Amino acid sequence: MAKQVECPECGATVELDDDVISGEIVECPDCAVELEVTSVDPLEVELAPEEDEDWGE
Amino acid sequence: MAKQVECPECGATVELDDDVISGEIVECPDCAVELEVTSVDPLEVELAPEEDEDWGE
Amino acid sequence: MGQAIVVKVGGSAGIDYDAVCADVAGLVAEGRRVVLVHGGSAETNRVAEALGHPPQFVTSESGFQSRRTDRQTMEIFTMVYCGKMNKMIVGKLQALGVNAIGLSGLDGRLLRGPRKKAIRAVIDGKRISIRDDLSGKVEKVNSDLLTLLMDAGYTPVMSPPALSYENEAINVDGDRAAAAIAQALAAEALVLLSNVPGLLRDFPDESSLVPRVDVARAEEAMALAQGRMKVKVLGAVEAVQAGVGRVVLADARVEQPVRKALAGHGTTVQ
Amino acid sequence: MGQAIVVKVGGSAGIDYDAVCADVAGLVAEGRRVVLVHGGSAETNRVAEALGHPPQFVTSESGFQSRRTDRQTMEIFTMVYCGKMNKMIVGKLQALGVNAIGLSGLDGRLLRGPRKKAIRAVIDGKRISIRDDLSGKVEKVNSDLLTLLMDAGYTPVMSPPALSYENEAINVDGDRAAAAIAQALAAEALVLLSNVPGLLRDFPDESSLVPRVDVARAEEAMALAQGRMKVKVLGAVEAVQAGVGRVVLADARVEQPVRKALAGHGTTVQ
Repeated sequence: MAKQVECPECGATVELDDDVISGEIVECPDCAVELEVTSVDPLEVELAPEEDEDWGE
Repeated sequence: MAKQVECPECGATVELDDDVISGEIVECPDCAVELEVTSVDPLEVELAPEEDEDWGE
Repeated sequence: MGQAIVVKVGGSAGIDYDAVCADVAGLVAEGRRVVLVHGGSAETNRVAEALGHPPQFVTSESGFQSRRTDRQTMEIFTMVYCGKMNKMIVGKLQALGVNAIGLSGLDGRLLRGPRKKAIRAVIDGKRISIRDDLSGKVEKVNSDLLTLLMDAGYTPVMSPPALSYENEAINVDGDRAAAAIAQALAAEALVLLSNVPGLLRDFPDESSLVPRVDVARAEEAMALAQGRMKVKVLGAVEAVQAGVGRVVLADARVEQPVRKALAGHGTTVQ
Repeated sequence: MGQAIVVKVGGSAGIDYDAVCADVAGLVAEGRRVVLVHGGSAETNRVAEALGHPPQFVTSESGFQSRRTDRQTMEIFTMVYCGKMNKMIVGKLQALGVNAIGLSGLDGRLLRGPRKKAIRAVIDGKRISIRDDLSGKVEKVNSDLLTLLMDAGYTPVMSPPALSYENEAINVDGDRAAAAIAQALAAEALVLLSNVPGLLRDFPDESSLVPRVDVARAEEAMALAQGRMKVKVLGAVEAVQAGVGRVVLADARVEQPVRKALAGHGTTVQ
């Protein structure tokens, strides 16, 4: 069974790669919202946090 | 020939151990002044610098 | 009391700190008020390697590259930036008769700003969100403390880290921090010294130097800039827009690098 | 403006910096002027080991022990004292609402003194004179800068190194430096915190605490003191003789270590 999870935004089923890792960003195929894989076992996703450009040294 | 050197203070002959190393402090047998071995090859001595007690961490 | 000149010297290899310090000493001797900001990235990589916690760099989707700063990295970062580099530069300036005072952004809350809640990175082709990165942005500068010290004859020598609003040490970009300091002091000029002559039309050809950048047409410059130069140009444009007289991107590897920059050698952003 | 309290917290293992910082924060909140001086010897040994330049200690003929400080050691020393330890303590104090400012003796020429032309050591039974040791003594303190900062509401957090008269960074004893700072500020009290309750009649029996030392009969205390405690007692006596209200040698491993010391827990030298 491929790894699947429900999109918290629109409820669609989101397919994940087998080698998905914690912290990975995926897009919901239906509503295109960005999701963050917050845990792999059990598989959980959240809306990915916003992020602006300025970075450290 | 044991290692010898002339005392810069009183001219006496100062005997040094075979394993004398650079920086070593020795006392002149005659005038008891403290000498520092500043070089081993060639053998050279100077009056040892004064030194007070306060030290680093 | 004249306006301040803020000089930022990069931390990459090949920087001639003696030339920079001698130049700063000359300016201070003429009564100029100077704030020197420095980096330390090359040295941080070396020490991190030696301590068995090799540096990791993350590249954002839009190509910005920066240091992955977890807790242990931040400790190494402060050891090198605030310890080794800062006190080396303070020592050199003191030996040249400049009464330098070394300060990080934590000290006296000199540099404050938000810690990034999460940063995006591309690692092994995967788009990743990292939540525990100790990096962020400078939004507030305690210019009163800098003025208090300069009025009393001291020359501030500053470096990251900054202080997050949650009072954590955060890794911030040295060029953007220098730009924020220049803005807060309404500096006459901000000089960003690094191991390139300035913005190059086609990197790495050093003869393709872009002498001037008009802030009104900054996008062109941003398009030319690559890697760290992108961040420098961004900081320069922000500074000029916020009232800094001019910003010069110039070469740290020459004699009298600061004077040359002030005389227009390099890329002047106005 | 009340008189200052100078607190020195040692760098040996087992020190509870959170307790010390919380206590200092309490005093500052009550309007007391505090200067915190810290060490970092245990951490310096660890990092020196990790960087492949293990620490060497030299013991003088009269039993004083101290760190052999060659150039590379001084770099590691500044990384740990001025980088890691100093900014760790500044960060803790900032998080407790204290506007701490971290400074070494190089900064603003806060601590100056002579570098030892040569130091004596006993190595493998041989009496040795070492000429390139970067260690020395604190003779001058820039108390004007400390007062300027405290008047403006900042809490100085200081550490070695000091600046030699030839403008080199030199390793100086933290306790003696704290004593010199206390003298220069005519401090009300100097509290020397370490991982022992105070001067012990027969070390290491912690119940054999000597509650009071009269400076007029300091030799007795010096005879009891061993190793680093000798240096502490020497510094304490000098400070009191030079006008510091009182010096308390106390335990850094307890809750509210500074308040307890000020209330007389430990060895009070007067």
